Amino acid sequence: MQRIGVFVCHCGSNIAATVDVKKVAEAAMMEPGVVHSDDYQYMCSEAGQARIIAAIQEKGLTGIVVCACSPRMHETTFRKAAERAGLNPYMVEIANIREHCSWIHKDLEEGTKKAVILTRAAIAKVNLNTPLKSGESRVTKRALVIGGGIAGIQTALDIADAGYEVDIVEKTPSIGGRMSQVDKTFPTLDCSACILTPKMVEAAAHDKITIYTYSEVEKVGGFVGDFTVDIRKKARSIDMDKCTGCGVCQEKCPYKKTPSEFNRGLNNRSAVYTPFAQAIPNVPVIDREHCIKFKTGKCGVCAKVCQAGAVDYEQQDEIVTEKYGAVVVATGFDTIKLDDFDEYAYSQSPDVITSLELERIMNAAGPTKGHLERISDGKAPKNMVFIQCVGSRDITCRGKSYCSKICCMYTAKHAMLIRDKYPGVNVTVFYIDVRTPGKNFDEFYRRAVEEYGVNYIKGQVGKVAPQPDGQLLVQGVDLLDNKQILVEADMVVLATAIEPDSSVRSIATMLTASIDTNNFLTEAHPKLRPVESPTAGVFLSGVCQGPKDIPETVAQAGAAAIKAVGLLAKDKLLTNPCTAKADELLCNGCSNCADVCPYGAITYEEKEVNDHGIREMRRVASVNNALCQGCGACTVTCPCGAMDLQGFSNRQLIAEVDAICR
Amino acid sequence: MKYSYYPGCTLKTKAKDLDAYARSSAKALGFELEEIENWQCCGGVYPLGTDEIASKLSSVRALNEAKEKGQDMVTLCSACHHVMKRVNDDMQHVEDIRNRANNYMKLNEPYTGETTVLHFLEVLKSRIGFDKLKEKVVNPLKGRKIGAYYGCLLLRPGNLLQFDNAENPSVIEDFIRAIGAEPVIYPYRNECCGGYISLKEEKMAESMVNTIMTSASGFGAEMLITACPLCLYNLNKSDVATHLPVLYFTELLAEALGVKEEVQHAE
Amino acid sequence: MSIEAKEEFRPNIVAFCCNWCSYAGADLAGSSRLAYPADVKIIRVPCSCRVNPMFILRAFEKGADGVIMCGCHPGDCHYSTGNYYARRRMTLLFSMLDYIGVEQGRTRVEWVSAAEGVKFSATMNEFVRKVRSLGKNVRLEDLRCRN
Amino acid sequence: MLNNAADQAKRIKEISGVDPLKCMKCGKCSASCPSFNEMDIKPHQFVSYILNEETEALVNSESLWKCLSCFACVERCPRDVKPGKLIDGARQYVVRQRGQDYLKADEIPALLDPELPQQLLVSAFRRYRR
Repeated sequence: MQRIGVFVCHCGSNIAATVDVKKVAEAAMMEPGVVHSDDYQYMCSEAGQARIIAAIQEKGLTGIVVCACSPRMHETTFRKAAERAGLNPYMVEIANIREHCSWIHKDLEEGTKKAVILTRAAIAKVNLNTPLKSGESRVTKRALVIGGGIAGIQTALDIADAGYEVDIVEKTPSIGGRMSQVDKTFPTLDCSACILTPKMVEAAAHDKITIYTYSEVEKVGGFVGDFTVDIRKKARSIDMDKCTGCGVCQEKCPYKKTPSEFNRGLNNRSAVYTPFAQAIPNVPVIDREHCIKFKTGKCGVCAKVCQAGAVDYEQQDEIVTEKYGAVVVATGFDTIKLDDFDEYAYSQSPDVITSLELERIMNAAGPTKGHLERISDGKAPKNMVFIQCVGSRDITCRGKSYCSKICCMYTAKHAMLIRDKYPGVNVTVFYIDVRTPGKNFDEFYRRAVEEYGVNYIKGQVGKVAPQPDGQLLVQGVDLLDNKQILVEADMVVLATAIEPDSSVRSIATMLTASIDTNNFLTEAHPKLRPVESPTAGVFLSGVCQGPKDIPETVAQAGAAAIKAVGLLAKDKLLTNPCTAKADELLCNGCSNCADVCPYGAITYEEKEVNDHGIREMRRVASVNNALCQGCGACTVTCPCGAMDLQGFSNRQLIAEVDAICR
Repeated sequence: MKYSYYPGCTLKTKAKDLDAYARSSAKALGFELEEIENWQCCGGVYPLGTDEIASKLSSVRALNEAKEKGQDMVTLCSACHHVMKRVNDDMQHVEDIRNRANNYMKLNEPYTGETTVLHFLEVLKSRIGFDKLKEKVVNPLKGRKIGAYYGCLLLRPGNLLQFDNAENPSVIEDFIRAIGAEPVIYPYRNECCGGYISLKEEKMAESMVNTIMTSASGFGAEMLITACPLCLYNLNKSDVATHLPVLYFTELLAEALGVKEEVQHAE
Repeated sequence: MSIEAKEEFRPNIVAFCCNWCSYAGADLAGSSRLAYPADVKIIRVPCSCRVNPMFILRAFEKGADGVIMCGCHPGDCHYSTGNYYARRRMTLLFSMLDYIGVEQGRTRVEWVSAAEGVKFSATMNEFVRKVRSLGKNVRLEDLRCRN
Repeated sequence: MLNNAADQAKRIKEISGVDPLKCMKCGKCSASCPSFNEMDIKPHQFVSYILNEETEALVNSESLWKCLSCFACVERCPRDVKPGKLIDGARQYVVRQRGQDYLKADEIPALLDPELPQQLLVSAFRRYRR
């Protein structure tokens, strides 16, 4: 018979306001096995834990129930307290009477009634708990960073500087990411490439960092401390060791009609290409989809002109398998497709562009060599209209419900830069709200208005109508003047909503990291664990977790790195002891459990069993505790009830059901 | 292939052409429009009020008739298309409207939006196919520069009607290409013509129509085509209409298919 | 006869929530103060695939009026494939229950992610409303359990 | 007619099925509206009139009769508020009262012209009259 203690937390007034904690404690005393109950202001405090420890020792408790907040918050706290009192930590159960009770119910009587039921269920469960012991697993001292933008580069540098090996996997031919496409950065107007390139070079030169460009993560196995990852190195068709990066192949390539991804399709590139001048590695890639040699078999110009003999049309994709202790996701973002927003005429006029396209136009290495000109006819614009919140803060199926966060600032930046370099250009910005929380951000925006005379209009645009002469007629509203207005523009720039890169979904699935409805990766806790995924060993860096600007991304990248380093620094990890366990006497050797196990943790062995005095050899299931993650799929699949999950056993869960339905 | 056909009030009176050209073209393309018996007017505008039931019943009756025949329903008039699709959507998704309409109708089997509603243009696009249509054209309208006028009811609300991209439609342009002519794209092709407002606010409708016509003409259109009798009426009242005629798309279809003459003789 | 005078039926509802998504979603509903009726009581399981159909039958036997199971969205399972197994098992179980007279409205599977507090609350409100409209479940109830 | 402005506002919300609290005042509706210049109360203001229960002004507004139901605002509203539905709710509310028809039977003959399509009359009747 268990001797159970029940501890009811007030959580200040968080619980006590809608749950009569004294009554819960009283009701608990009526339950079988309960020999002690107590309530206290803050159970998680030192004093609260001391009460629990004292009660365990004085009353000789064999199991405890803490009625408090979610086990996701303080289960570990109370398990550790129990351990200090000499009780097995897995003899602790939590009744969640805060998140699942007091915070959602307003009526004291109703809240109390439900809290009593939840407590009853936890008591019923702990009555059947058995002491469990964690195993140990090893930690591979190497980290994987998925994505080679500023987030991934910074994370890799920080982990490598702490002394651990890091691999960066980047799907495009070069590291650098979105930041390499940006011309200037707000609010200081630094040249983006000038501050990014040194970091790229540093990462490439670091002896602890290995960079896989033009590569993708293909398969992930294992778990925290011991991930096994397959990386597909796509065939570059250029020998990385031989290539000198002279660029002759790109010059001579006869096919130059592929829209440049780096310049957002504003101009074309050759079929063999490096995305931009400062690319790392400075080794081109042959785009087999567009290369004449690969399409028709005839050509081969690049191989002929290559002095180093680096061109290799026979090169095949290569799979590299590597072990990692920690994985950092830094997959970044893209702008949304604008097909559904064609009231802005994006697909109807080349002079309606996204802000990222404007970055390329403003950049000296861009399609217009940095001259502000219209894509349609190369003329210098006189009037420019910027439209904010294109697809952001839109709860319909067209857009994204969230604020993209960076648009207000980069629009102010663009407006300011244009007015500075081309004072004759009139700049009008249509906005819903100007959001500038950040150091020196609002001052920056006000400078655009006060010093540079950018015309900010509160209101949205309903339609952009291209005129026969190529002008754009912008029909918008000035809400402060309560007038519908028509503005003639030569160029319209759309502050397009950002969304997580499309690759994130498959990567999250491979890592079993959770993802929200907008495809942003979810944090383990929105406030207290913002750079960790709920999946142990997976960390989040940059926009894959939520919209953010460059300084925030760099800060988060560092935070993700230190979390990864914290993991890599450990020699051993304690494993979850809530693993499956087979009853050899009941097992019929059918293999159903092994078939559903996602971890290959179940094997079969011939074993001598003693079935009520009869000794015989049988084929029975055996669970590898180091591999089992405790999902329980096998327990339900087993036709004879031989498989059970420790910590969540059939009897325990049925006891909970019974207690709730009583 | 037989379709249940819902012509609507205007196609029986002022817009007989729209109807007659469509029927003969359908025949030439190998499908038949079987007019729904005893159809009643759809009301011209979709009743937006959440508690409007009676005004939706005539549509439900027609939709149910098509369902009983096991046919898809085809409409030609933009307004009918709009009303039918939206009422059908209500019958599929809005429990309250579905229950009350069915209680009132007392059908043997309740109607729950089973019928597929198609605009004639959708039949051409997805059932016949514009490539196939192109093959059937005997009299391609070479060299003609034609602007599509969609108006509002054919397209909006886009996610519900599922007709085309509401902000950048392409069905009529594809149709124009299929009959051998050259489409002219202009920005106001999905802006409202003024609709019924022209009855009491003539000036207002006039300025809206002029914007559309001037823009189309400026982009080089020599002719506009539409699916809606009301749009046609409003657009034709514009001064620009003297050099930019507005026609029903079915008239050009019949011409391209070589059946225009026979329709005119029959009249 | 007055309908208002009759006391509202309060069903007993068991919700199985997986630890990684739905349980966290329920926590978020709580910390966001998104109310739903106290009739719902949550049992934490590591994964939706841990829910044995037996548990659900047991709940109805012991007098539950509705049972809902929540897991991670398809493709997002913490254990890769657990929710697919759960979905198949529940589809089968629910159609069997329907066959023996436990209405479809009393059972439900819903995918709720850790970020979907709003969805969790809305789902529970809707489910409770549905079960309330169906009234007390008597079909599988073990009469010996009645007080 | 309901006397109380609060009840009127509630009724209009019910008929239209619109939740005015979803509005973030972006002005997309007013930017899109082809009748904007003819309206005394502008599309983006409809929600405020309902929220502030200034229904007297709303039901007497010219805007009720200038809206074309072209659904431009419905299509483009980023918050699913759909001001077009709201103004139609107000219009419905008015025409459902006896004697509140915007189009009187005796003024019709003067408005007719021989080319007028039936569709126009049918639509106008449904919009303007009970």
